[in-house]
Amino acid sequence: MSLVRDMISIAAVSAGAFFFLAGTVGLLRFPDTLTRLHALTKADNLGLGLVVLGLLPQADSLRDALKLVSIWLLGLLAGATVSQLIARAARQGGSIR
Amino acid sequence: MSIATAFEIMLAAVLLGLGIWTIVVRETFSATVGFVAYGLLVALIWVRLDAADVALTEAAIGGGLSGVLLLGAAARLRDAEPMAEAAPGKLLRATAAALSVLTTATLAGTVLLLPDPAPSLAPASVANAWATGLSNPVTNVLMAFRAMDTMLEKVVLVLAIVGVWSLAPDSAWGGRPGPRHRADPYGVLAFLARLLSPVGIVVGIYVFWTGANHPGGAFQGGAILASMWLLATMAGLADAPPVSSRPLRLILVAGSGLFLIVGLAGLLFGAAFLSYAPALAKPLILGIEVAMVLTIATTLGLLLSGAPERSAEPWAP
Amino acid sequence: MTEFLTAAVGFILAMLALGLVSILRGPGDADRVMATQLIGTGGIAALLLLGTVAGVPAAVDVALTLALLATFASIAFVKKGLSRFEADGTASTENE
Amino acid sequence: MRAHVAARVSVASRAAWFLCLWLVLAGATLDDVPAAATAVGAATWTSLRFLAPGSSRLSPRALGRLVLLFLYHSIVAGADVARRALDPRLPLRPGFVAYPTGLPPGPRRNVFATLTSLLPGTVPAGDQNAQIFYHCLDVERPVIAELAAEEEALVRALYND
Repeated sequence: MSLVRDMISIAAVSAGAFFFLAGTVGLLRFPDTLTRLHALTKADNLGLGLVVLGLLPQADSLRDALKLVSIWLLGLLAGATVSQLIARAARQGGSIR
Repeated sequence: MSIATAFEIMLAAVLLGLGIWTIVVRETFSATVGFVAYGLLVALIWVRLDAADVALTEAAIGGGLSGVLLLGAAARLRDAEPMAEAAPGKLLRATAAALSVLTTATLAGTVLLLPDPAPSLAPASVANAWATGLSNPVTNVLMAFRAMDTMLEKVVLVLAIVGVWSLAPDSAWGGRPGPRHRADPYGVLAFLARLLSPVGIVVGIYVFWTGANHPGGAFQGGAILASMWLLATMAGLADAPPVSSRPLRLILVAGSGLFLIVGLAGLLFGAAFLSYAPALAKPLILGIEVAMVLTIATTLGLLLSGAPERSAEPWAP
Repeated sequence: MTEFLTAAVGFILAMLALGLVSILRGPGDADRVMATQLIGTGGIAALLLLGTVAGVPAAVDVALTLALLATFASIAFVKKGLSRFEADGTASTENE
Repeated sequence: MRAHVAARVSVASRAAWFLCLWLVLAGATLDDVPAAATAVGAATWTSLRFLAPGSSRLSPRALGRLVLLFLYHSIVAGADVARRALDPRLPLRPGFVAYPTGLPPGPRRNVFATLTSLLPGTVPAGDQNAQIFYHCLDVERPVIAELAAEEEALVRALYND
């Protein structure tokens, strides 16, 4: 039982770490501000989501698990908002570098 | 070398590198962004050192308020940069460098010369926790064993707000602080403020309340509440009250005022200034903390808003 | 399990260090602010992992606070930091 | 009269959400009652001040579908961006696409824009009249159709008034 839980944790956290890698690489490699924004918010929020998913089996109680999920939801809201704010600014700023 | 040690060395190296870069980089805005990231990493280190209370303070202040303050200041400075082009002289720079090296050397020397084990009052404060009925040792130190420091800290907050307000031009005295924020009511920012502010209020009150027994407390909770107020203000949903408002001024002095009254009562009826009767310790501390969280949230919010610069005319969103 | 999670923290931290390169390099202010956002999210993930590894339950509260305030640097940037791109120097795109 | 009842239901449901949040954060202890009451009261008051109670009805089944669609899209989004970022040839065809939306400006359009900012390769970058401008990583993908599917699911779940 504990083995199954650990396997889920390892798989999900590894996948999350992979998306952090992808997000960072995208931030470094994509050619302009708007494309970099895609890399940041998408891969990054998924990275956090998978890390949270991986920690759920390790949580002591249902309350702790729900707390982790609410942190992910807050992170999603933050990521979605920031991407819109910066995208708006970049589009109207025109030649934002 | 275990994984944990490697991790710690890496964390320290990254932090040190970022710190040096923040000092060396020329552009104010870049340095500020670097400093915000630095704060995030410092919070990680505090958790690693088992100092969750400090980590929480760093997250609450560094994550929200100080980032807004510093980035705003950097934007203002950038507009003024062409005027302040004159670089500091060689002598000034050498003196600053020498002072920094001296401070670092003193700190390093002090840490290295500490006896082993280092002197600590931690066991004493944990052993006496029964006297207050609160189980978070940090809150015990802040509110009971070293209550004097905390009270004076609240006085400093009052002085800080007096300092900021004194920058107001005569014509605006008594008016509302800071610029009037207007945002698209259907914009993303307003949407975020509508959703996030109530959630932040629950989180802020939770962080304050849990401080009695777990990491947290009035300062962290107050900082979160102030951030939510600031968010609503920046989104154009709320506005700062005029500085002439009497309820506002009462709130600003509530924390230090109540602290002082309780302290004097201790002098009159109890053993010493700021001594609590054991039976009343917990309710008294709680009462002071409630007053403090209001004062801290209001003061931090107003400090961020700046000096009064508009008339006190009522404001319609 | 603890070793694995510690290694995961280390990996995410290495990603943060790479993200720092983006703060150093820029080239624009928007890129720097985006890198802070990445470091913020990574920091939240690292805190959650660290809290589980080191058995510090309060790390979750620290992560919660960071998640709640994660947008602030970007908002400050959008509100004030755009003066370089705008003629009047004070307005932001969110302002009317 | 009916609007009055609906508003009361809205107040109660918001208070219930904030109470749930408090219980998740702090747990259920009798000592916490004053703080919990203050927190829920203050949050509900703020929430009602900032966001007037809506008239829409929630459809739980459609909401479940929306959540599943959203999770599926998030995973596809992340995988797609990750693939492009790690591909040595960097296959990007970035550009703007104008999407005609049926949602009125305001919270509903905001919710839609926020949800779709997590779709594969799209970021909303402002709107005008009945159009939302999306920046896309690859303009040759069927972006408009995907957005329309998402909008339909959202309307069914939350806004079927």
